[in-house]
Amino acid sequence: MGKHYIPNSAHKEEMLREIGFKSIEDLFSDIPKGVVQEFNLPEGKSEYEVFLEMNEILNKNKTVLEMPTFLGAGAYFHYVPAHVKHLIERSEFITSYTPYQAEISQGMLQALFEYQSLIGELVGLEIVNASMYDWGTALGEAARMAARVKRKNKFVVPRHIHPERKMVLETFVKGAGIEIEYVKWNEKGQMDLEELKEKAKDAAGVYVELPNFFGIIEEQIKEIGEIAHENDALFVVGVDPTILGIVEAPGNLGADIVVGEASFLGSALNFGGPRAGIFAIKNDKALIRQMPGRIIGMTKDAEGKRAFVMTLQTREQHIRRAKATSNICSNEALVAVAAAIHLASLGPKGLEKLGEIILKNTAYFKKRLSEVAEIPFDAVNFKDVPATFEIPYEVIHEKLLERGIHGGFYLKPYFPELGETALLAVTETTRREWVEALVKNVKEILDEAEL
Amino acid sequence: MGKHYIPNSAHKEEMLREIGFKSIEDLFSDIPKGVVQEFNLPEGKSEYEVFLEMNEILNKNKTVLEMPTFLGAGAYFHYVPAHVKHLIERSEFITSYTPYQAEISQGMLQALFEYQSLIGELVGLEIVNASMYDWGTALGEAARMAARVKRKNKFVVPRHIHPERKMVLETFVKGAGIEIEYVKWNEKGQMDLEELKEKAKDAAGVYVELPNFFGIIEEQIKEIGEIAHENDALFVVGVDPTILGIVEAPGNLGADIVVGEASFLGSALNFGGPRAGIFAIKNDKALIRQMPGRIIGMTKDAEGKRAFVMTLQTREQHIRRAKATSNICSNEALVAVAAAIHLASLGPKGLEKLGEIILKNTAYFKKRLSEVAEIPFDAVNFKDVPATFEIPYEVIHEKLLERGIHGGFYLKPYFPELGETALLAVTETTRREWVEALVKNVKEILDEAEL
Amino acid sequence: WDEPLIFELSKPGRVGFTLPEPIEDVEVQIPEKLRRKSLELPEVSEPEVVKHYTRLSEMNYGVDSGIYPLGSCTMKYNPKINEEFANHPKVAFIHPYQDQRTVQGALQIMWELEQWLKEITGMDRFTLQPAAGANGEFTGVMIMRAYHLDRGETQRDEIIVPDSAHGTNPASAAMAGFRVIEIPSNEQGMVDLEALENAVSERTAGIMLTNPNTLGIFEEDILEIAKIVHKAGGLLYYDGANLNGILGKVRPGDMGFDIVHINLHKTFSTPHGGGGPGAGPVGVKKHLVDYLPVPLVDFDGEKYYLNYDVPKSIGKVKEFYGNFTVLVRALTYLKIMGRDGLREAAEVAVLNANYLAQKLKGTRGYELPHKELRKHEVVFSAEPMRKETGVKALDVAKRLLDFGLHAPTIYFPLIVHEALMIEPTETVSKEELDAYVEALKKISEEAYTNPEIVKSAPHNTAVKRVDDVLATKKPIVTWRMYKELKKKGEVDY
Amino acid sequence: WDEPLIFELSKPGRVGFTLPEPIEDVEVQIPEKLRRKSLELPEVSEPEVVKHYTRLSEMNYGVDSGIYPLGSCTMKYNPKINEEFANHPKVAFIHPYQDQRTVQGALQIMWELEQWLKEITGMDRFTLQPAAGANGEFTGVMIMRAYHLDRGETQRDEIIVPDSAHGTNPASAAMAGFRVIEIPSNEQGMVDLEALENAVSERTAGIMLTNPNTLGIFEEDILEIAKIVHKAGGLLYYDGANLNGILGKVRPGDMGFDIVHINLHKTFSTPHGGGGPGAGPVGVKKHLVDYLPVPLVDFDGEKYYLNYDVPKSIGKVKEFYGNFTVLVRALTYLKIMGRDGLREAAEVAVLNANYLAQKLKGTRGYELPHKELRKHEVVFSAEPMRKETGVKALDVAKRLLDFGLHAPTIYFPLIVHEALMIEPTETVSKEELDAYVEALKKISEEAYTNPEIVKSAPHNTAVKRVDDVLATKKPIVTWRMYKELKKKGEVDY
Repeated sequence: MGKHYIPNSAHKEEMLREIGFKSIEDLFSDIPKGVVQEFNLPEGKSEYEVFLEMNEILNKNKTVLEMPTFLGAGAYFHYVPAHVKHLIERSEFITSYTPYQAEISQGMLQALFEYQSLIGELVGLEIVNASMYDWGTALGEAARMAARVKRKNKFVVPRHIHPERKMVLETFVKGAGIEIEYVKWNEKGQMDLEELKEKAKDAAGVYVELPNFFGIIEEQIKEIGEIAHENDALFVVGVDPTILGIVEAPGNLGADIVVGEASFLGSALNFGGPRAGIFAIKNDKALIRQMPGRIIGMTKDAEGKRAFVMTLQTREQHIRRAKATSNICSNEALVAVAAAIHLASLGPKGLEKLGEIILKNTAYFKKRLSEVAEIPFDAVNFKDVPATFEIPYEVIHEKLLERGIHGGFYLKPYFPELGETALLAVTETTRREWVEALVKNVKEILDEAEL
Repeated sequence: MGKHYIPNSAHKEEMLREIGFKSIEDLFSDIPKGVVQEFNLPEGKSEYEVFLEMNEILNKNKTVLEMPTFLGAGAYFHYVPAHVKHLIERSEFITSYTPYQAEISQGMLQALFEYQSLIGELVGLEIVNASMYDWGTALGEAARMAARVKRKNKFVVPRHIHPERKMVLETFVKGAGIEIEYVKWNEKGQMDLEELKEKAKDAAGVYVELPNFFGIIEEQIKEIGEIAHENDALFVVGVDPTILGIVEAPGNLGADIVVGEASFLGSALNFGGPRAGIFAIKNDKALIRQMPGRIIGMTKDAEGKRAFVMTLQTREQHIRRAKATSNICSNEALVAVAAAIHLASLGPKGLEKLGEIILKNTAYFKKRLSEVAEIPFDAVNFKDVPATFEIPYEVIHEKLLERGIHGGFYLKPYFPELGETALLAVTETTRREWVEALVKNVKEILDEAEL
Repeated sequence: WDEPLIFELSKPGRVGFTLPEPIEDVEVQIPEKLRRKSLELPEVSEPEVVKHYTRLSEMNYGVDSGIYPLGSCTMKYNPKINEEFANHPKVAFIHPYQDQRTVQGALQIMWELEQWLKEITGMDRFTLQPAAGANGEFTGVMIMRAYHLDRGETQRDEIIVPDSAHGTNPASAAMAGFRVIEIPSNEQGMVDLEALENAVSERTAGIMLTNPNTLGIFEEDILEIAKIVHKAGGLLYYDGANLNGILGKVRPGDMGFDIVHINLHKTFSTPHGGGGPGAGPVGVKKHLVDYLPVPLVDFDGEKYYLNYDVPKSIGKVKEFYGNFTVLVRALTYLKIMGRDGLREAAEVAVLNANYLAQKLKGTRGYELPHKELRKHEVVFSAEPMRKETGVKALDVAKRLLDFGLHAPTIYFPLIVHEALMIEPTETVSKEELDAYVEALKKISEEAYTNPEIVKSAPHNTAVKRVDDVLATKKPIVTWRMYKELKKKGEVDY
Repeated sequence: WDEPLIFELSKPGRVGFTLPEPIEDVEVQIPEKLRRKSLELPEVSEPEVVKHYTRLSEMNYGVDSGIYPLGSCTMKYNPKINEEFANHPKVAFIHPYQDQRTVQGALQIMWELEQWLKEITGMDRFTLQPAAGANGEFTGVMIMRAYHLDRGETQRDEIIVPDSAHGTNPASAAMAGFRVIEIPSNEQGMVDLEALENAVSERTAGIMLTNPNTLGIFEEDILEIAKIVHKAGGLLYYDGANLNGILGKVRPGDMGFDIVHINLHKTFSTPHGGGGPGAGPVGVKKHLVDYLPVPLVDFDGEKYYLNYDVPKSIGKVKEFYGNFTVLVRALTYLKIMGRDGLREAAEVAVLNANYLAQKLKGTRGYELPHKELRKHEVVFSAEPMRKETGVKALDVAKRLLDFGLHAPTIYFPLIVHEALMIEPTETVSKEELDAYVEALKKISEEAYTNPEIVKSAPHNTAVKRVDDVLATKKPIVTWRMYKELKKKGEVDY
């Protein structure tokens, strides 16, 4: 029952006596009597019993290591080098809290400063915060920030935004009275600039994703940014950082704010969480004042030595309370540090190579997929590839699963006009055998269906 | 190919130039030319590929978590609390070496001093070394030490000594010209004192195990020690430390030397290794000088502060070379520290409770086993229980395995007179369902055999 | 020691990575105008990366380093067994969109955790989605919003918050579009009932309360408060930051709260990770279940499944299903603790806080305002010390670092001047409490005899007192800003 | 800081464990005379245990802390991926006596590792059983013994060992019952061929050699040495401690060695664990395979199995099959490195050693005796410094600690006075080498200007110079000895 975690459990009498209390109940005498009830919960168990129990539960999961899996759609199976996990599990990092006492928290502070710096290099912007909860919430905050900065209440996003992010965004802006406008995609599966021009009028911000939800590298990023700026809107780019070894930094393509998902570096799939939202902005005083989240800054100590500290805290809720830029307090520091360690290990060559591998694997995969499905858009894909099948995708999914293969993400519920289309994804972890198995089995399933 | 481990791989030219060499081959010019050959080895792989490969290999193992397993016979499935593993994996511990530089190795030195101290308390002796390789090699060294101290060349052990330890012992004494004499067991499966009295004459040492190889708690430890001492032999007791919460310290039963297996605390099964040999002796100058292995001592530093250091090194091979007490240099320090952390966590109550649980589980198991087999000896067992079956044990083993249960250790190859007897074991980790499944299935197998 | 920035360790040509080769060397090009031109990341080898971050870690204080009595943060010991499951391959390698038949274990963990939380808080349903306490608060107030709008009560645009509340409470309320009405505490340090009566109206959407509150004081009038707010048509929101003080003793649901959030990283011992990931599950009473975020996790007696059928749902407050690894840790903890263990934790947490309070009380310079009986934490005021010696709460905090101890939360709650907010938790020993009191007494002595040593503290740390004013005046938040300023000669550090 | 002993943290009543209940509360009694009377272990809770050993770990220097150039110990970076498999459930939870069909993975790992080691060393068969280098040496000399006895050459009772050899070589030979014949090195630091010629006879069982030797010098005459020993009927034993210097470049088997041991914890990067566990596999040429310990691991094309059919086996040198987790780590490392990586490791290890040698050479007080060209390590002599300033190798070593650097091996090999034996390995950077040379130069400067600061070093460590003479004079090796002495007032620390 956890007494092994509670050193003074054995000394209650002694301590009560020392401070003049008679019993533990005296310490709870302020609780209104009628309210106290018995708790209907199991008694505590030994660590070994819980070990067996948790193992038994977890064994009901089948992992992507146990079945070739072609799921992406916003969560990707990347390999995390062992040293990254080892380092963030160091107890000094993982068991610490927000570095309020800078003098004994230089390790976490510097690690987060390095995270900010690495992301800054990646996205080509100078101001980066120490993380948001995830890409979706970062986007929500970006929309709110755009509205605050531009004092307008329209935020324009592509219709082919990730469904998770779409839902988060909508919840985040509700209270602020911001309206989301959606822009359709063109025949290349990219944002339709004509419609954008229309909708960007009066917009506080315009948002685009790189790659977009269809896995397509939007070619007209710069043009979209120009349209945003022509309409005095902030240009917000959402980015998968693993593409940034081969694709230009959004900051160099005109982005005012970059959001994205840091956990694609340094974190496992983890059933979708924890993640960490990237949030970076241009070095512009007006923007900085409106930026949400915690920021670590470099300064010096009393002896002039370089040191790190939380900074620009006047934007935050513990000082500005109801007027804070955001309510975010706990962030995803450790996930950010993991991303930093992974990024530092990759370096420029590693990140470029990672991008190249994924690009090539995706191209190869698309070619192979085209043997059994139609690829609706002619564009360059990264990780995700939409594929349209001749028979209901649910049938294919079901039969693949029976054969120990997990297919992709079914798009029809979100985009009915795409028909029997699923989003299938690969990364650097995808093995040739897995692709072979997929194609072979889909062929068989299609053949069977024809009979 | 591992360049990520080799920082200067990229700077070879630069460094060679700085020190006036032309090429790497210059550095190897002293190797006789004809000798160099091509190595027929695979090229290096990425961490991810090796991750997949090793996982694939390891998945061919079936663990004791995946099938109820009743193997003991010198290796036991104990549960190791997670914090023990966490602490010994701290890189400052695991990546350090023998603490030659005491001033920056106080952590490991103190941890090993604590190991020695905890074992000292357990076995009731004052001098403990910082570990041998395992119980078997500790026994080998004890026999050699007894011969050195007593200047005699006979060492008496029970016939029912563990077969692994027997083989190690025999190899260890071969070069020293020591003869091993074996004493039979009596009807209670314990050492026959009459034969011992005979064989103890001229012995340098007499050895007994607690519990013995049949899992039986030898009742006459004290008497055996007295016989040893009457014959001017050292009394050596081999002990499973997990019994010492309920059984008297061997030091208090007359032991001059205690050996045993420290890895039963703090270590997983690990397919039988690493382990760590306990080696403890009475506080007697003549013995200390002859004791093998490294010892950590308490002392003070230049400012009078308590400090720890390797001590009594003049017995060791880096000073005495061919005259050293033993050739042991690397030991099993980390395994010893794991045992110390586990022991400290258990404390007196935990170790007693652990002993009680195992004792009760063994008694329960014996009772249940007796439903399907004959128990050859009437005695108190701890962990291991010998059971004699009506049909060839190999048949039972085979059929159990088909049903996902792993039986015990077949004794016939070692002790043919015991017939179709196997040694089956339980510990605190054994679940009631596992025992039920075993008994039920053995019953069925026996029933089938009768048909 | 001084550890350079990872960028400063870079030497061209070094690699710290390995990657598999592409399946096939397919020809494929990024459009020219989008191609990356340059990328200035550090080039370092793996041993250097490991040494660098190992050294940084050693410049950081965690729960395993010593007492960490940060008030309102519940820095309790984080059991290592929890890490074993958080890092388990069956957790790491599952994708959130996997067919639900292949992630029954994950769903079972979420479902089981919800059952525990329901019983612990007295709520009827939970979402595990929020990533942190504040994300939970936002969820909660959005549920309030949806509830009132759904009932056509569009005028309810005010949320009441006591002046002792966490800063996130008003911030969350504002984020959801509410006006924040702050009410004062009474001299006992509790909600002033009269002020509350005056504050409620037909515009009241609800009240956000922490109980025990941020002074560590249990709001004795909680049933009365609930009555007042409910009568006015408002809802009661429970900020679970301080749940550790009443765990297993009394339930928010039984006190009248309609919505609750729990900080798993506080109460249920999941590690704080230097600021996150945490988790802030939100529980509600029956009448609010329909507004919870999607998906919920349900069990049909045979299998667990994600339920998206929540017609009035506020939508999503975070991608996917929450910080799953945090949920795994919390469930592991709960199973080991059980009912008896949870109550024991609360009892000893409260005992420890009161023990510390009583031992420190009467020490010159520190004052114990408000009611004496505390729950899991106690707030002292160093106002007398400041007045008499010029030594401020900040100085006391910094001086504690010299003793190898972590400082308490300072300057919060705002209603206590020079606040020192101390929450020892149940996982520290009597000796550690005694040592902490001793250190605070020693500092008091120093303040009155040699105040300079306190004001210039810390002295024994890796860096001396850090200049946070300079950090704000001259913000340097990335390597690229630093390089630029350095080049211009504008920084000498 | 000062960390008390775990015994000193004890407070009666505390528990740090959880245990399941017995299956049934069966009545069973230990015989009265054997029942435990008392047990004085500490009583501490889990958070205290974790804090205690975390703090102790922080008082320890490891490879992840910085350069660790302990000569002959090959303290290279220990990749973290290796730990992942060493701690894998499929490794932790398998019993050594499991039916071999259920441990095919484990056997495959051993089999594969053997294939790598065979090819790397040019040997025909390996045992993975020995737990450490010295255990491997013992295995090797026991094989020599069995071989000669088997051939009826009972008179072969001498083993030749150069005076530069590791102390374990003569100790191992003696353990196996051999007389040790020590032969001197020549002025180049290599085996003196004439002395060798004179030493061999019909009593020669073999010679034990390290190549590169402990000076880091490659024994150029190795083929000649082999010829002399083989001609005399002796065997050549290769001490693999220094294999890292020739990895992938040349094989002991091709140089004429009959028996080889490898320190996996040195050459193949498994962690040293504060002194162990290591692993010392032993390889032999065809004519010695029959003497290897049992069991061997074989593969019949379909399954792996333990082969106990080794008729002339020396038996066992350790329980079960060796330090299995160490074997897992080594195989992981080998797969990642591959042929190209192993050679690269040796090349850079040798480059680093020579770089350091050349950079330090000429510094006042340090002398580089013997041949200049080194392999993986270099031995300097501080004899000039001692003579001129009184500063000894020990002082230099202690002063290095003040720079946050680990000292080299000192006073070994015995043939170099005031030896400083430096082995940087391939996993340190040029900057680290430069910093090490700088520190040694600085110390030289200090020795000649302010020798006291060196003689009284270290100054910046957790404890000051430790009194090892006192430790020997007044041995205190357990808590019970300490308590006793403390009670008697015989210790003040």
